[in-house]
Amino acid sequence: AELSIVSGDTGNGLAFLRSQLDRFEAETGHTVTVVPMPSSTTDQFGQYRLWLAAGNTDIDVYQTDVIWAPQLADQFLDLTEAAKDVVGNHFPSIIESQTVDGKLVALPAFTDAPALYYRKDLLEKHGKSVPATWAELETTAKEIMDAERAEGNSEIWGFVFQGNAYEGLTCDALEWVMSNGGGQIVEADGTISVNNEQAAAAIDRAAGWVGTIAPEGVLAYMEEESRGVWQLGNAVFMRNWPYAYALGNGADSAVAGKFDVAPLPAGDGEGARSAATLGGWNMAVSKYSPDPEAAIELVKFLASEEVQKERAIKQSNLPTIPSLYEDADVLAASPFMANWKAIFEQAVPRPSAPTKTDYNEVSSLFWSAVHDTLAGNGSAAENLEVLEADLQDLKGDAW
Amino acid sequence: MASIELRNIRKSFGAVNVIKGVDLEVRKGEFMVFVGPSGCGKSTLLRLISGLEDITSGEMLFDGKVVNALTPSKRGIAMVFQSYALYPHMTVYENMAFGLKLEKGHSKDEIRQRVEKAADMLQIRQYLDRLPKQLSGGQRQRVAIGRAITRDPKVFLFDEPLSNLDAALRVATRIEIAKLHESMDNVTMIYVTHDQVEAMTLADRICVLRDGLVEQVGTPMELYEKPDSIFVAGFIGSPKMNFITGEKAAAFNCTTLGIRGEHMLVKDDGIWEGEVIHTENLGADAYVYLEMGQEEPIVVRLEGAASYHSGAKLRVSPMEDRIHRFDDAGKPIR
Amino acid sequence: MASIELRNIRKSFGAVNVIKGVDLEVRKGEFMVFVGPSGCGKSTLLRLISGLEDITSGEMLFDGKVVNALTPSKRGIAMVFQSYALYPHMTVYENMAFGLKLEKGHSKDEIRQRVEKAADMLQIRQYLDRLPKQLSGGQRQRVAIGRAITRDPKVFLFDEPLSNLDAALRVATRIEIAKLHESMDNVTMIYVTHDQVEAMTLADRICVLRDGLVEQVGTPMELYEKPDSIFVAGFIGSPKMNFITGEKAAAFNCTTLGIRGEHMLVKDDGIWEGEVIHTENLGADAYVYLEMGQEEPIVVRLEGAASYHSGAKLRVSPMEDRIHRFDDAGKPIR
Amino acid sequence: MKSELLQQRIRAARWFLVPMLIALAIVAGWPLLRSIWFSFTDVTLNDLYGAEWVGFSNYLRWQVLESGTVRYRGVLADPAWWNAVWNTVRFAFWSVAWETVLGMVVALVLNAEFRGRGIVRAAILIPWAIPTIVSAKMWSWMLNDQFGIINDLGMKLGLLSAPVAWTASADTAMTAVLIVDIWKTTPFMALLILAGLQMIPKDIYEAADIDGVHPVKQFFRITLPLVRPALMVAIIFRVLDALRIFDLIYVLTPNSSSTKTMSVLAQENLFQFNNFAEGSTQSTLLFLLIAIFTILYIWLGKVNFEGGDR
Amino acid sequence: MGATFDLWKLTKTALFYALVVFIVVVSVFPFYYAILTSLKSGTDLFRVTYWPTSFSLDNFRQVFSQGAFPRNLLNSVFVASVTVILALFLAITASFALSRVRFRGRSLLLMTILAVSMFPQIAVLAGLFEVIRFLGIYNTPWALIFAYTIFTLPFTVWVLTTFMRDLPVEIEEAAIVDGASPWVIITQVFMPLMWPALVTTGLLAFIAAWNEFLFALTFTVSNDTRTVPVAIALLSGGSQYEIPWGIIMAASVVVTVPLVALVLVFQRKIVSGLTAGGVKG
Ligand SMILES: Nc1ncnc2c1ncn2[C@@H]1O[C@H](COP(=O)(O)OP(=O)(O)OP(=O)(O)O)[C@@H](O)[C@H]1O
Ligand SMILES: Nc1ncnc2c1ncn2[C@@H]1O[C@H](COP(=O)(O)OP(=O)(O)OP(=O)(O)O)[C@@H](O)[C@H]1O
Ligand SMILES: [Mg+2]
Ligand SMILES: [Mg+2]
Repeated sequence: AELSIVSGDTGNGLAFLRSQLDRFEAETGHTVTVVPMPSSTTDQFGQYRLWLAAGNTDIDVYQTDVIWAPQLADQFLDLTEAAKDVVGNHFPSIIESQTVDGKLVALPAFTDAPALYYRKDLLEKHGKSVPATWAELETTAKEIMDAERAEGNSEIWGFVFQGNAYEGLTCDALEWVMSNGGGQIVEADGTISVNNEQAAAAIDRAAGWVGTIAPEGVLAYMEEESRGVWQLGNAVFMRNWPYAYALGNGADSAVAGKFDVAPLPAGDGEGARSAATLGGWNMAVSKYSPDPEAAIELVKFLASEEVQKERAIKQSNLPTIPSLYEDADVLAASPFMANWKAIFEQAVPRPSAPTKTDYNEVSSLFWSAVHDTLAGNGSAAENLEVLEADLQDLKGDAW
Repeated sequence: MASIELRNIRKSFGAVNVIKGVDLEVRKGEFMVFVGPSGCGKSTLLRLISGLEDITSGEMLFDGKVVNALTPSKRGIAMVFQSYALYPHMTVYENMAFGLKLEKGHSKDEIRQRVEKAADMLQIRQYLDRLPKQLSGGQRQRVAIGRAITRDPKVFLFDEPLSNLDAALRVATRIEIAKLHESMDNVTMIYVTHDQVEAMTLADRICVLRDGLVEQVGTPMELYEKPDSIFVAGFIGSPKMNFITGEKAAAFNCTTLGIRGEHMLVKDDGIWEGEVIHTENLGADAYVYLEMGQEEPIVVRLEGAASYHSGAKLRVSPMEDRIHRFDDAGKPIR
Repeated sequence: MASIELRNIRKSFGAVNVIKGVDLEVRKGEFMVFVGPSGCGKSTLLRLISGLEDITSGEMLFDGKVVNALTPSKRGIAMVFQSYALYPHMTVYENMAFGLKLEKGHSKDEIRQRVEKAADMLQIRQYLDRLPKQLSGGQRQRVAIGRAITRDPKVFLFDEPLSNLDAALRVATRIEIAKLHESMDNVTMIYVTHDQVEAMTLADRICVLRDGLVEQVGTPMELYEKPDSIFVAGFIGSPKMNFITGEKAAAFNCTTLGIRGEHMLVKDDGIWEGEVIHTENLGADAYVYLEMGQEEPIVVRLEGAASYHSGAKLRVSPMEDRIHRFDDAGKPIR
Repeated sequence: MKSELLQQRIRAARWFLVPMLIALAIVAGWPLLRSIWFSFTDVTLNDLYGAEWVGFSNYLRWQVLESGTVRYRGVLADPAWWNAVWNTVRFAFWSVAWETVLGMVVALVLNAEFRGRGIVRAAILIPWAIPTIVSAKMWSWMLNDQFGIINDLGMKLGLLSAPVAWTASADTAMTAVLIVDIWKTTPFMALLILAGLQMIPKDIYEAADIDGVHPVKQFFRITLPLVRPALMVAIIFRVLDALRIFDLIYVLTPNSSSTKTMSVLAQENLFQFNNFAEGSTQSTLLFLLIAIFTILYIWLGKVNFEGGDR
Repeated sequence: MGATFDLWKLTKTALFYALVVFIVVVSVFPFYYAILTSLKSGTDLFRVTYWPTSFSLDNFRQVFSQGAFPRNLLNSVFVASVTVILALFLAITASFALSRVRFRGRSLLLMTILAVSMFPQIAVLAGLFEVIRFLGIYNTPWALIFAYTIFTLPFTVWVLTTFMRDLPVEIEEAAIVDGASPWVIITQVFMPLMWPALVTTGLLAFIAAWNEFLFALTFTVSNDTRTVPVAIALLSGGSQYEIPWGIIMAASVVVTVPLVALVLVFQRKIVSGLTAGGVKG
């Protein structure tokens, strides 16, 4: 059959996908075309929704963000039956995130979780250790920044993260809140938990960074801007996804070989722990696919252990199959992946499952509240209170 | 060649009646000139004849056949516009050949022959490859005429073809048109102008229009010598006929007395006295403008040069046999 | 009131010399007309005088003072343009008052008085509240003149003010201007035209320009009767002077013989024979065009109506004392 | 009685108009009606065809709580919507105002004669020729606080004391958007004004010179009134465009509440959130707003689309 | 004619040219900066420079090797050209009817056409999508050509209508007398007279179609049918979050240069076209 798969993956990722598809074509005799999409997940989501709503038959397989499953669930085929022999191999939490009302919407292709990037050289120089809590990070960052500035490195900052008002801020803030024992905005059972003191404290703390250890501009930063600052050697710490690891060690990077990664810091207070937002991508089959069987075959292939292993080796993508983190080939190719297992185990999902089709709006309300706080428009407590009311409105009787 | 008959033709634009019932016959091969003040409906009447405008009521006949519904091209007419209306992007040749090319059934050779014949007639052969913008005003107007000739029309319509030209060119082109008429003497021509010199010099017959109605139709000399109304009298002839009212007119048993400048004599025993307010010397003759207590100054035309100072008193008399007398209604008393 | 003196004035646009050294004196209160064929530099010369165009070399004096560097408004001039150049968004009143309002030191009342005086003079008082687009061509031109009058200038410049008007209006407005000059007799006026009738009727003196140089300066009658060259002879007078060359001219001991249509007599023993090619009856007089083997047809002007058929033979003679004889160089033989 | 000529012309006119009208009806009319219809239903993107009629409740509905207080819901009661309306209007006003002024300056410059005018004219059109998506990205890069050249330049020239995070902070986000929009569309405005300037007859200025009118006065008393008709049309086309502004803001500051315009909000509801019906409602309201503006403008400004108001 | 006079004139000229230079710099600088950026690579991108420091055509090479950029360029040229031709064809005939034939409801029709162009693009997306799928032209260049008429057509109709209104009646009447049908009048008499207007509106429509992104993204789903703005959005770095500034700038330069060239070639016409009636208000 002729299949087409739409993917927002980029550059090397697309090339890799193509190589795997070639293999798939050779093995099965199907042909698969890739429809690339802009890398902005917002753009992708809007398009996919429209296409699916209109019953677009031109696309069989969608590569979906981890948070989309509940929102697009109606338009995807249930893979439970087809994948019952392989689901057990994957992290249960990930499978769970892709299961909506008992329907397995997508199979995971790889996962993603952020880490704390730190400058080994600077920590050593100033005799600091890797911070385990946000408070430590704050003081360490401040001290090193001040010291470096005093030495004439006027452009250095303590910490960069993603402060722009977009999905990335939801991830960052979820980490702050969760690590501070503030819950995950909307709990698995659908209760709105975000308006609590610990959450407010976590966000207020982050607001205190802006203009002190983080540049004002962080309010407009997405991943790339943070990486830019970091890679020029102008930041002591950075919160970012694994992709920055390889790039940071690139030939033209000012920080090549001078940094390492650690799990994100924990907060303080009750239930504090390190928390990393769960990212990652999955493969789903469109309800309107003219040839669902072949499409399911393709999805299973792309989620298979074999392909995930290749992916881990060639693409440094985190596998969703636990055993691969111990695989010698994988570790040989990407030794840092060993670090990430720990990070991954701290991973928390965004509340996409409980909020179902409203997730995007929930997330938008959340990041707006956080962004307002970071920008100094009201305290966290005030903004969270409003947020809670808004979420309650949105929820109505039930999500 | 065609005779044209208009039977109670009316035309209104919306609620405005512009042509209010015109009956007119234009004979085969005749040169008919429409004159009249601006806005009297000359152009409209011409356009009704051409078919560019719909007739509201009445009948239009070409050679006895009703043509009310025919398109311009089917009426066998050609038209020359005030603004030339040449196709600016076509050469003179193309301009002239355009109509023929659109009529099916003319070979290339035939078209070329006809265009060249017309071009020779108007002495524009050497400009055939130029664009209109590379021509002077007079040449352009000749091309416009040539374009009309090429189509070999039965009826030729002109709407103020000369009014965009300067004085010298106007005279020259006027003569061209007269010659053209003579050389194509079985083509009917209708010519609109508000310049009475053109009307006088070109027309076989003149049709004076006023406010959508025909005021008088006749040969130039008929109109000049026997105008049917004050209106026509004032319209034909240059300088304009002098009109004298009041006592001076009453002395001649009329309400208004009309006398042309060329029919006034300056004599010491002139019956009227006037004060010179302005003198114009044109070389061959001179116009003297006199203040005589009338609405407008009275013009006297003199041979040769005149050298009256403004303010000088002058006595003049009308030539008795050249007087026009009009009654209250503006109609001539004969 | 100002006298104007031009001393060896030259003007070039880039590499093109347009005015090639003009010396001229315009006297105080004089009405000077510039005539000449299109492109000869009339407008340019006028614009040099106005100050709208920079002088390339030479000196321009107003009342004996060099004004080369003065801006137009400081020269005390007013100008009337061919295209009227009225401010389309201002009423007639505002158009006329605009210049005064900008000159500091005129009270509102004073401005109103001056505008109204000018408006009365030109009989446009009832239009003061209209916009230019609501006026006819002739009215617009009068407004343009009124605007100039209001500024109470020492020098009045006109650039073909009448050429956008139709024939009848041209005559009427021409007379207005003449009257204006008479009533403002200490204002110097310079008037550009290529219409020789205007030149003849308006000018105190005419300056004939040709190709950037002065060809002749003189009163209309001087130019009409004693042209300094064939060029001037052909330019002044209407209808155009007839030029006869070849044997017929040789018989009069000249290369070219000039004789005006009004100075030709039709007699049975006329010395020249010609074939009538066209006759124009204008009512008061008639033009007969004769083919006489010359480049152009020869015009004979006759009193009253003429009724020659085309093709008829006619014998004519020039009036001996009205002959103009020119040599090889086009200069008169006297 | 209609003549053959008239009939022929009317027949031709019909044939000439029909294809265009069909094309427009399909490509614009249908989707437009559909959007308006959607705004009266409870449609969601997951179920485009099972929508049910809900009347005006997407626009405004209310609920009487047990306590007796009335709660208003719907787009018209949504502060986010009114915020977007405010942003849109603010944006449209400032961008068009600046573009008009700057466009006028540029047009005046281009209307003067000087050497190299052709090149300058082309150079000025460059911003307008660059795809919006590209220029928005370009500017977001240039406006970046750390590696953006604008901050660098500002600091070097001493205009800024510290780098400004243009697109990030609520105070400057709108300014940033305005800067980019003005940069991008001023050329277009200038072009339209230039066209108007070139229609003013030159001799009027000469008359003004002779009247002794100072150039500055000439501008205000002559140029401005005369270029008004062209300006009016240019302004209306620009305002219509500005009221719909989408892509620039979507790329530059998609989520900042201080720049979120009606179109951006509608897009969010239509395709990001599960609020297709509200999104349609917002689009419809935007359409209404634009239509009302146009009618008012044409009416109050006496813009004569049929033939010019000179 | 004193020296002060000249000095004042000189200052004025100097100020004028300063203004010209300023305007040009502001207009061109971002584009210049884009070119500058497109010549950089790696971490260099994050460093501010005003002059070219390194010169590498790598980014340009990448643009042409990634995806199907040359193909996309061709698509864009095709889509934009056909859109323009189609819009001009429909508009020129329609504007003849709108400007030259008297019939009732003419100005209402014109207002309606303007109204059509008032609806936000984003709002018609869903409906348009349905129509396009219904017509079976989804994922073909025709989908875009069809969709683009929504903004090119009203605009071209408006401009051409105002322009055609200004063409002298006499020329048309001369053609009628010559026996020309409306179609002949349009094609053989009016079109040649309207080159400036056609060029101007054509160019404006061309740029609009060339630059359009949203429809292009929605209505095409393969690399072989996509247009350049989408292709630029699709240009990507090694991984998801990495934005390849250098390549994007290179692509932008590649996309913009033809337009700039087009504008340069036609700039004289653009202005005269509008002058000749395009915006006679
Ligand atoms: N299309 C039209 N709609 C309405 N009124 C018109 C139209 N065409 C002409 N008229 C009116 O009809 C009258 C006669 O116009 P027409 O053009 O025939 O006059 P005219 O005698 O040719 O005048 P002119 O000497 O100024 O050319 C005028 O009052 C004019 O306003
Ligand atoms: N700004 C200019 N640049 C270059 N050449 C010019 C300019 N103005 C006028 N000329 C040239 O100078 C010559 C004289 O022009 P001018 O306008 O003075 O003629 P004119 O006698 O007024 O003619 P017309 O009777 O046609 O108005 C012409 O050949 C014209 O082409
Ligand atoms: Mg007329
Ligand atoms: Mg001139």
